Amino acid sequence: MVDQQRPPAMPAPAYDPAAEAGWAEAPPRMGFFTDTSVCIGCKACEVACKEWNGVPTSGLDLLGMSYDNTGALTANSWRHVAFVEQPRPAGHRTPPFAGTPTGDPVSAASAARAAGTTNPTGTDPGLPPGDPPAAARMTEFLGMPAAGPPGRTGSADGRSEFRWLMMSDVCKHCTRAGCLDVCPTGALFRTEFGTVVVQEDICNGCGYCVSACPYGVIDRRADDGRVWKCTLCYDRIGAGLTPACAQACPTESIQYGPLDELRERAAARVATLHERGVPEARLYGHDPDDGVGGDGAFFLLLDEPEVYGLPPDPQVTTHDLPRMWRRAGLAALAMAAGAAAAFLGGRR
Amino acid sequence: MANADVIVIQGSNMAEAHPVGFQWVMEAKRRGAKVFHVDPRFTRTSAVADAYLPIRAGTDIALLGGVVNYILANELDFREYVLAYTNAATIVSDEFVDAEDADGIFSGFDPETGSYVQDSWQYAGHERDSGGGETLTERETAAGLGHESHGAPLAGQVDRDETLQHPRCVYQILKRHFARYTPEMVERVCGLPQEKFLELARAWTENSGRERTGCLIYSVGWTQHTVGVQYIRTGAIIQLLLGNVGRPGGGVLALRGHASIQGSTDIPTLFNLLPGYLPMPHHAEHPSFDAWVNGIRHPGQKGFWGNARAYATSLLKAYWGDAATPENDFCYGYLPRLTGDHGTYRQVLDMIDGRIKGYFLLGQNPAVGSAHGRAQRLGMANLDWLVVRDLFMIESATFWQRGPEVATGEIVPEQCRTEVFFLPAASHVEKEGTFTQTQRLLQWREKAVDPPGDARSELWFFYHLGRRLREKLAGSPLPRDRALLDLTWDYPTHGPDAEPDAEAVLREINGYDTATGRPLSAFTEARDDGTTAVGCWIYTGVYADGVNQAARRRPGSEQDWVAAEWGWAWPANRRTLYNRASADPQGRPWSERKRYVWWDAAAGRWTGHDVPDFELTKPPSYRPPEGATGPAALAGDDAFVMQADGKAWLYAPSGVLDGPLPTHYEPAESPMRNPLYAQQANPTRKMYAHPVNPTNPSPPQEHSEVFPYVFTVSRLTEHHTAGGMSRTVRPLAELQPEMFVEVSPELATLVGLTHLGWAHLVSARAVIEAKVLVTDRLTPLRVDGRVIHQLWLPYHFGFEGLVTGDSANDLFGITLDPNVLIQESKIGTCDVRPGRRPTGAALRDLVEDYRTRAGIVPGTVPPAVTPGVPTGPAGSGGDGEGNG
Amino acid sequence: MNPERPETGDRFRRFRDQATGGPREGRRGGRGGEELNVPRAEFTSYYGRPVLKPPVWTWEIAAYLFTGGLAAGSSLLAAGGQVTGRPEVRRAGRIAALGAVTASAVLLVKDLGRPERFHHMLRVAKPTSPMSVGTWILTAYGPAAGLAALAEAAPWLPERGPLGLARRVLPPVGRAAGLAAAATAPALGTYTAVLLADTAVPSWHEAYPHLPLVFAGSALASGAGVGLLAVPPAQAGPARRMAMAGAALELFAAHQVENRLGLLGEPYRTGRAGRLLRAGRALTAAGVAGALLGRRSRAVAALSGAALLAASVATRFGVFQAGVASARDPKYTVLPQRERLDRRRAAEAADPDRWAGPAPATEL
Amino acid sequence: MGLRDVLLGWPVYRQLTGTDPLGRGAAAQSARSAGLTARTQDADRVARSVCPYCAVGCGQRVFVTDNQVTQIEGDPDSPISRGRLCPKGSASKSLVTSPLRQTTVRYRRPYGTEWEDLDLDTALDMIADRILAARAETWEDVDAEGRPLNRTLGISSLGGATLDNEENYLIKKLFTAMGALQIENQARI
Repeated sequence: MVDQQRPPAMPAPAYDPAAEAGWAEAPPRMGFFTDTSVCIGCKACEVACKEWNGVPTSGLDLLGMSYDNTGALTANSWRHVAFVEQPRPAGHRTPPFAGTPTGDPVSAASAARAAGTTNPTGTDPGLPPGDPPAAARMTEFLGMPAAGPPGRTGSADGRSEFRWLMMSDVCKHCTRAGCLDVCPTGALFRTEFGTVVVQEDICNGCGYCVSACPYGVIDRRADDGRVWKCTLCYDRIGAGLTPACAQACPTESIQYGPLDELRERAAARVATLHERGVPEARLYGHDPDDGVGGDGAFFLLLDEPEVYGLPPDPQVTTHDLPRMWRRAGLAALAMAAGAAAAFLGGRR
Repeated sequence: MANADVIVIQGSNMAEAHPVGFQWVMEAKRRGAKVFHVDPRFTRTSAVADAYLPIRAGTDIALLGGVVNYILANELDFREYVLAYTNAATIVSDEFVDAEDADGIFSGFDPETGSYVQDSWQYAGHERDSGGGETLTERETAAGLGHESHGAPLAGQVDRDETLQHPRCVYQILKRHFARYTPEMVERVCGLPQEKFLELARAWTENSGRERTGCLIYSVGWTQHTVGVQYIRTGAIIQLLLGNVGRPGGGVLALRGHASIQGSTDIPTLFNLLPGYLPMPHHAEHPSFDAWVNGIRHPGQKGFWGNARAYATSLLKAYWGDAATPENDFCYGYLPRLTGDHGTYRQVLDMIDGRIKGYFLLGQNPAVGSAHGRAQRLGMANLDWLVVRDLFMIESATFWQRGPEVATGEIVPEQCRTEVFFLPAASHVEKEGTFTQTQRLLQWREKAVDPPGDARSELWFFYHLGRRLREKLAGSPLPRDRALLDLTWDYPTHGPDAEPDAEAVLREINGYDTATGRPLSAFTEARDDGTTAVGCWIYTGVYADGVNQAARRRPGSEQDWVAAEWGWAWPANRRTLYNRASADPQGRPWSERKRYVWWDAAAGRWTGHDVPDFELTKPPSYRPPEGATGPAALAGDDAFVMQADGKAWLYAPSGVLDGPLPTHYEPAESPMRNPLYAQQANPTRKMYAHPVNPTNPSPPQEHSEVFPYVFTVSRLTEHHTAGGMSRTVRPLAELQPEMFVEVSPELATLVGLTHLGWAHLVSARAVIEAKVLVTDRLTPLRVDGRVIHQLWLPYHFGFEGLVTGDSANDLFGITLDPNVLIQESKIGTCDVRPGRRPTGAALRDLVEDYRTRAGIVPGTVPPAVTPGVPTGPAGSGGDGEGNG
Repeated sequence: MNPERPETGDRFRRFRDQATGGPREGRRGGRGGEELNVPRAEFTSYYGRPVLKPPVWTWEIAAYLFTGGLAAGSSLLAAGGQVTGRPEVRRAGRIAALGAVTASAVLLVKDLGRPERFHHMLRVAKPTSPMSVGTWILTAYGPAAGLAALAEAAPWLPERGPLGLARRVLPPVGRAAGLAAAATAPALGTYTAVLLADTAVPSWHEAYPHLPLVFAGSALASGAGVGLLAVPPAQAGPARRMAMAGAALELFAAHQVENRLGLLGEPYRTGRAGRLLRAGRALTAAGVAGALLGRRSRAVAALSGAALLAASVATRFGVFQAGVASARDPKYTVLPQRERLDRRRAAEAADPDRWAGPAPATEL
Repeated sequence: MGLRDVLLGWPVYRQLTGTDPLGRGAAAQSARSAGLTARTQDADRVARSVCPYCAVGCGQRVFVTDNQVTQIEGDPDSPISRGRLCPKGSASKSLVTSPLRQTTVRYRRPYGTEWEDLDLDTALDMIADRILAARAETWEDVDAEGRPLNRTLGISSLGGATLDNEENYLIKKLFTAMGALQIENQARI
């Protein structure tokens, strides 16, 4: 949940999901903080994750989504580095292309074509089909759909603004995890570290979690039947090691550690960036009061979440479950009453 | 790098090609440093840089010259540093004529040989005795840098004007040379708006001086040009003027591309060098041992090359052991001699002409990695035998069966006579040994597992091959076989495969006392009387005290930021060269913030965070006695201990073959006329007039518009060089699965390309196809009134492996830089057309059609000197009538 | 680029507010009466890719929604027949219930990625998982419906011997089982609605207040359909009334779903889902009309029974398709959430202290 | 596993009796998950190595179990890389264990159209013979003016930048002694 207005209030006494899930004297809750302002899009995280967890191939297809040929978080890619080329200002930096002759922006058009790569792209399972018209609007400046984005005057005197956003996406390990709540077999469980892990020896592939995840992370692997996602290297952190992606990340864009510490560090980093003239830096998923109770893996973004494919205000579905049961109860009563009336009513 | 206050990355895409090294740029950025990236294309480095400067490929000297001009025009140089440590004050000969005054050609140009006679470049009064002379031999034997790294021949004292006012002092010559490189000229030549250029110049100068340092980072983006060495020279001049060399957070850092490419030039599998940068003897210049040694040490000059006789003798003792005696000049007679250019491209053309019988490929893939892929493959198709040692079945092993030329019918397997042996190689975890990384650091790798099946290390292959050759030649009376039979070749072996002991070889490289076998601890212990044997003198110390220093693994967290106890850096474990310059002439650190190495008067020795690059006990006040030579001749403030005059060279009287000062020349293939000089391209560039090697026409030649677009080539993070070690690895192949070309939206609309559609690119050598990525990251540039379109290609793809594609290097021809004979493969001109390329014979017809339309006559090369440019008679001061 | 540059989304709000005449104050809970007539607002997405993963379920689950409802409806019918002494109705209901619950079991197991691990469903009992609750409901309902149907076979058993004993014991056991099945039937009929609603699929989640009622009505109607089909018109009075009750419930709730969800109601009205739901409504109406008019003719009753069954199938598949469609288009995820976020921010800006953020999720 | 154990192990029972009534954590954990540990912990040995790709020289730790490389990751002790790796370095395990790696000698006879097998020792011998033949055929003792040349221009070699210093040293020493001075490597490409 993007939250800028409210000063980063002192975090309320953290609701500790591990303790809540029955872990006596659980260790401090561990998580990821991904600072996308220092990400260089090298994809070491994607490779390190696959090497450690033996994740099978996610397909050999040029997707045309800038340098992203993985496409999305799927059962075969538990880390996904997103690339967004935008003709928009990049914090305090001088416009890269000021004064060079230019024509229309291409980001929208190339995005629409890239969205068209929906035929089975080999990243089976799960690369969701794209919607070309939606993609065509990829870099429209929010609120000014008609006019071209700033700087891209389209006239001969020059384009100016440009920036290239990169972000390593991963499972959010939500405090209130939809996938965990709805799992009917207990395959998904809350570990003592407060992370959410699929137990491959239990999962029977019912697929309920896939629909319950508000971020579209967890996914069923076609030829295997079970669902797979990031385990925050449950085996490594159990042995006191650092998750493979966090250790490999060359610029420490991915930071692993106790969640409280990470939240403080993140708040300080945002403040530093604002001082240094990068006002668009904002945290995402850090706020314990958001719709999923805050994420175990949260981010520092440089644009609206949906530009990266993230939901702007995710809400764990079980938030409304009590009301749902009440409505179902009413319906059940209505049903029983209807049946009873049917029999008691008429004579014959 | 982390201590830098400004970082300029040019001719390098560090975040993509050296990502883990890039953490130190991010560290500097976190501490407030400003990062500049200068590149024809907005890359992942530009994405996190503070400022990105688009530039026309091939015009780096115009930009850097502009910075030099900005510094000198505004007197922003670090004056004390420049006066004390550079040759700014030295007076140059009056015979010298600058290129500014001669249409872009310096004095001393000999049109017949296309090379310079350097007498007129020397310091005043040393025109005849400083060993200038003709440089044709140097160019042919890539020995240009021989002088530079050995210190150019320079005898006795030189005239200096400390006020820097003398019209012929280096400072004034530099000022006049770059006077025309104004911000307007930079915008006109590079297509870079003035205010962006001034932002760079301001930041670079403001962050230099006593309190602040800036570092300059480059890699093959600079070296692979016909003026590559001059790019680096200009960068060095800027860093010297601003006093950034030898200081923490300063310096000129080359980022090298392979795990041990630095090692493979220190202990060179190169034709022109012997280990420790001793030159391979030349048949005419080095007939005798003394001539060879004096050619290296240049009697009478200062600097550490003075001990060259000891290094040379010790090398010969290491090679031929007891057989090498003072009487037979330590078997100097056994060494083969150079007669001219034996570089890899000369060899490939000789292969095509059938002059070469056998070819070894040792972990290299020229069919994709070298320029002019077609020539590489045609050459290999005309050998007697080819031995390929690699981890995977690379393109250079299967060209005869699946190469592009098989498809076009130029190579018919049934008629291709090359006998090919493919021997599997051991990977880096299946053998032990040292890599030398880009900061000259040797790191020992422990062996994890045995190599699978028949895979073996090169150590195994060459040791046993040598043993077998010596067995077959045992008892041979022929003199030519003596060299092999007298070789010291008895290394201990171990393990099931009889693997030679790498540590024994490292001990020989380090050097030992022939009598006791004690490993030497420093190269100063080498003797010229045959009592020491040293495989590579600059590596002496790697086995100091009989301990493998390269295997030291003291954790970085337990050391200071120099981390001297991790691995071992040559020379003498020094991490920053010329660090004497981090202290002022009196030996005091320039500033507390940049304290690095300083003179400890109490202890009477140099000390600091690093091994001082100076004789430990020589005080700053020391002045050499009259007539002293070698190290003894170095004064207390001669920080550049390898140079013949102990000073850093803003002006290079010799050692660089294409001019004492960097001059902007257009690349060999350019769509533009040189806006600065009448001379279009580097007049001393090395060209091959072979039928297989046509060159695209450039102005003022006719038909240059047949290839109107500029293309450049570089790396992706996800792939590695020719792709042999990444297109065969699934997690990497997935990340960049297809060959693509990046074009700007303007070029796409101009030519009719669509995103994710196909395009094919044509040059005089070949036509290749690639998927199109239309991106805002490339932009056309307004250059001298014209709009120039640039496009970019990754060069990793070939026809083998999990993901395949056409090779970008097929487009390039073979034109080399004169100093080190590196090919120009960072810039070329081409045509681009929508759709896939033709196949089969139709492909050859398309290329042929382009050649005829471009008016290319097979077997000819463009004129080295642009017609109409006057070249004064060799050696005399030309009276060129003003600049062109 | 000056530091006080307006926050990126700011222009969007000014544009939207000026376009829609003031911030839209949707009523809490009641989901705002009139349609959220935001102009086809622009939104960004990652190359047009959906934010969510579309459900991995296939037609088997949609079919299960129908068979589950049918089983529930039939058990109620059977219990009604049992209690009010209509053996024809009871027998038809019980047999239909057994058939439907068996089909349900087969469909559910077949849809699993690892069918051989279907018993893992009984590994835990999680109130937070409607599918876990549903599994336990099925575990209770299944044997009861089975026993009830078995009891129908009592008359064909021989007199003496162990089977004879079974012959005597079955009818009372059948009656108890019938009542037990009827007791769990309403839960079986409506839990599937909670199962769909308790997902992140926008249109399913948004419809949680009305979906149970749709499924309840549909279940009743399909139960009534069985009655109309299998029971002579004379005894089919209750079936007719049940059909009317069911249809009424379903039509009312379906209307709510299609019109009270604003943008998220769109998938129920458009595309394949829209066609299916409209067909369902038409068939329901025809079925009920047929039931009322054709009191006497066996053929018309049967026909209307079939229509009711078909209607139930169409409705279930329609609801299923609508959900999948809403997960595929990023618009249905991004816009409502952006809307909710902006509304909350506006409210926070209005009186920061009152608003403590969204009602903290119930401490589940 | 007696019936009693089955009951005790049944998560529903653990839900009712344990600290996790909703079955979302401790109760739902399977025996396998409880026993999970990192494979690097029980490796037979760890080799300290250096990445084979670019020249930054990042430290690598190579974990070996039953003579198989099971993991290659960054070496946190390295002052150069601080335990980090790029995508290529991180893929080192897939590189050294790639199924595409050649492990047998392959031979293509002149004018042949297919690869054939050849044992290593025979190959070494054939190569040695060919070297000596080519060397003899193209040997140059002296130049036109009688000055020594001591060389053959009939043999070329390319490669060295990806090899160890010790390997480069033996290659240069052997080729120089053979008079084959046409050896080059990537440093000039």
